[in-house]
Amino acid sequence: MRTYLKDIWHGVMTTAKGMRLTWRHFFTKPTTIQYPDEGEQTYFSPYERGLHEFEPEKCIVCLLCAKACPVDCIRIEEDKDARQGKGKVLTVFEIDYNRCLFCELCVDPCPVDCIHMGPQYDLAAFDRSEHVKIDFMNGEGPWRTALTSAHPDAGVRPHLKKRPGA
Amino acid sequence: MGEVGDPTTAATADPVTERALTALRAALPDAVVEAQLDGAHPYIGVRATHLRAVCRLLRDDPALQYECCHLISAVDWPEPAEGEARIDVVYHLVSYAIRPDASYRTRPGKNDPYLALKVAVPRACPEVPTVMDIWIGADWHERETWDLMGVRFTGRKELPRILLPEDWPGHPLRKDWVYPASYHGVPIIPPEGM
Amino acid sequence: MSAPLAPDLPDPTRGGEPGGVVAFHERQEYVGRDVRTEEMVFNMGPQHPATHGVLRVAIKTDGEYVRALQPHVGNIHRCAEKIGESVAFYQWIPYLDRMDYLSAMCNEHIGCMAIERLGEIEVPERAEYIRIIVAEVQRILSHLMAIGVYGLDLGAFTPFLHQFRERERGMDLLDHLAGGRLLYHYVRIGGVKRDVSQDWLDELDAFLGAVEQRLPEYNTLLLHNRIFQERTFNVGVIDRATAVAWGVTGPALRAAGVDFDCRRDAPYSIYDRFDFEVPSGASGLGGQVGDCFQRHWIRVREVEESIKIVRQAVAGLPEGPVLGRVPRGFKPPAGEVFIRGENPRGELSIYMVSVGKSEQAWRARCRGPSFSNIACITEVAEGLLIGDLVALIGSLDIVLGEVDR
Amino acid sequence: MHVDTRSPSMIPGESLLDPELQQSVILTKVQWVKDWGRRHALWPMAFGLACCAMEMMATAATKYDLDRFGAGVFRASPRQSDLMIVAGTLSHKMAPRLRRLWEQMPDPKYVIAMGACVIGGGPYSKFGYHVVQGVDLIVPVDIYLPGCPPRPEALIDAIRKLQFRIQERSGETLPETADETSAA
Repeated sequence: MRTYLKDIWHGVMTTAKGMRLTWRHFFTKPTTIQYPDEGEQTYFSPYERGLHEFEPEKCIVCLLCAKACPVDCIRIEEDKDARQGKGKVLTVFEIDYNRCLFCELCVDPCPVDCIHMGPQYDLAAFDRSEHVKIDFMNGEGPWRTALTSAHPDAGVRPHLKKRPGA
Repeated sequence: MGEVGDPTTAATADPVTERALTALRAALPDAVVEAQLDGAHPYIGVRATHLRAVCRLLRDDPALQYECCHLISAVDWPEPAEGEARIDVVYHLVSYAIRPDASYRTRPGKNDPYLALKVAVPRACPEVPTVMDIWIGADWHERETWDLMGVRFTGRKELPRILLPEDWPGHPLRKDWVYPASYHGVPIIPPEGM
Repeated sequence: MSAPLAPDLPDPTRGGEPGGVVAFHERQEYVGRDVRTEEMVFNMGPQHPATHGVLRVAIKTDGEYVRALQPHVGNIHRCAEKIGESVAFYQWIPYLDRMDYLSAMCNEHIGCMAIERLGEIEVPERAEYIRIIVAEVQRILSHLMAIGVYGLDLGAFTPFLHQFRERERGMDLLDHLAGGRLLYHYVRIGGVKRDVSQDWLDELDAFLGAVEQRLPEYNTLLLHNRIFQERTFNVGVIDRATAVAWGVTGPALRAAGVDFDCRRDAPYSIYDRFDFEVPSGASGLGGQVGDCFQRHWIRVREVEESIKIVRQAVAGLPEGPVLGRVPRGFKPPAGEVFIRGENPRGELSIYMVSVGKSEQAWRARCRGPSFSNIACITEVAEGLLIGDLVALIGSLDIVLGEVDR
Repeated sequence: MHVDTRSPSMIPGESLLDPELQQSVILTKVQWVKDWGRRHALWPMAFGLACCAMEMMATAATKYDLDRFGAGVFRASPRQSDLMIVAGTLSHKMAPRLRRLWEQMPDPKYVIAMGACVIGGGPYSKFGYHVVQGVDLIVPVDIYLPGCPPRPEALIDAIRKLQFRIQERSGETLPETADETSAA
């Protein structure tokens, strides 16, 4: 009987202790960020591995990025340069996000630094071919906005310190 | 490949493997086929027929006490440089009771006191006696080796597949395995050139 | 540093059952009575919240008691070994991340070490230190997840939400270095991808301080919680002989009383330069050595030790480059290598064979720690209550991604 | 395996009614209310398979709190849920179970394919013999979400797009903000 009552007492006490801890958090600043609303931004790395950014005018069609890809998701088609008679010109540069594993291996070997990875992440699509296969040469895909919003590389990262909820 | 007793390799020989080899040579003279004591991966080559005796000795010898079978893997050699096509079954054993002394541990690159056994079996008929009753942990490793590489472990009650479904065609880690076109109507896209 | 745990813990008062695991027909209250139940076989999983992924466990039950059990794995077999043979060495590193997705950095670290030893590549000193830092931060994150999810398994939702606060912070840290939140691909052959800045190190220090400060909070919610203790004391005992014979590694092995940690006893990388303790199962905590409680306690202790290691590594961080020279089209000479290292869940071993003059490995074999850890429940779970089975599987902290690879 | 690739969400639910009657003012309003309810009470099924499941948990946890969108009640049972977030790699061994669990879900049901593995094989599309090259070979998919793994923000974005999709047939279209908010 004594043990029984002691057990009850222990159970109540530990629960109370835990609940005290829980209730203390009722009065602290919430950790949750209001993500899609304006004003509060989530934390992004300056090296964020999101959707690729590609600068077609820089590309020299060396195919090194396509070779480095472990899943062959980069499709490049080239043509003879008609104006100069020699050299190659890029006609299709397509990344298949059905396969891409966002490993950044295509970025490293590029000799002219024309492909890098940007902070664009919201690729959700209703159709498998809509956003999921992106031809970087045509159209106004989401990668365009990513390109135009100049993204600072390393260096000053003031937002690392003041993060909501930290 | 450094043969035992070779004066040139004796200085860099791996003491853990050497100690086990000495014990094996003394107790089971014809079990050891070959031995490599230096290099990045020292091992002892063992005859498949003697494997169980070797393993039992390694486990029960109070100076060795390899009480854990850490890993069983198999390497497929369809066209080896010498000899006929074979599959190497590699056992990595670990002892928690007997630890190597400090001098061994400080040597760079050789600080891991594991013992590797290698059993070469013909590729046409890869059969190795089971060690499941010596180390119960070998059970799943043997099932996986059968599943992916097709090495049959004899002496077990049953040897079901572990990772792949029971009706999967072939053993995928064999070098000559071809990708099937589909499995139960769901297509498998094979890589180009396969 | 939080106060030592042992004095706070109340004595175990679990009725008259010393072992906890008593088979149904041997239980005192049923001996001599005619209690008949029918045996039933059913499946837990592969889609079940308590199996931590897609593990299917076929259980033969007798009432509420588990008579026999067989885990079935392979539901996310992702062909990591075949891919390792098919792609170039450097392309395999991102796949190592995906094997044990909760400890991606540790996987990369050990995988890169194996390839480096195969190709005899030197790693710069600074890169070695950074590797230790990120691997230990990853261990903290993984253990935090394990602590929180174990609470979830046992019915306590709060610790899960609390630990995610620190975990998100740590993930942001690694995200900042690597650009990914969960899978990093940060450790490369010959070093690491990027250097760390002073800002980052400051933020790291703040993170470690926060974890240290919050650990007692988690302990209030779980370790010192009477209900949690009742659920875990003397439940699912893996003793030394069982653990060793089944090849159990990591916290589960240490909880069983084997004082072995690869970082200390078979030091790889530069772990021999740091001073840290290896917690192993002790009998003074209540419960018994090798039970679920001890495994949980060891994870909490390991978080504390990891914080120590990170602090030492940050203090000793030398200057210099972070990425050594690796030739393009790297082709290591013919040879074999076997490396094992301590992951948060146990020992990850990689055995690689290269034939030389080839960009691909001839054979790339991995052994995830969870593979052996989960195998042993066949023996351990016999005689447990079904509710305790959940506690047992949760305390082993398996990740099915590396069981099936 | 032949599957109907049209999701039930795209098939008009009240086909028993007279088409003319369906256009009446009252029924349209009722339909709107029903869709509004559906949209804000998505109960996802915790179908975590691999890495992406961790990000799914992160989305449901403290920082991102999926409950703000009415989609945070993760259910373990398919019979209580109407949204299946397939997070992680789908293998051939698991595929029949996925199909079966999907069939157990009550209509209307929605599927989000989260992560590269699920939408098209992803990293395992080239050499992975045991990985299904896209979950849409097994069940119909409403939203494809690339990323390896996608960030929690991306999953929230996908759920919001799905919510607008549900409301769409009541005359509400996908607002511009859904695209704009995420341009970081």
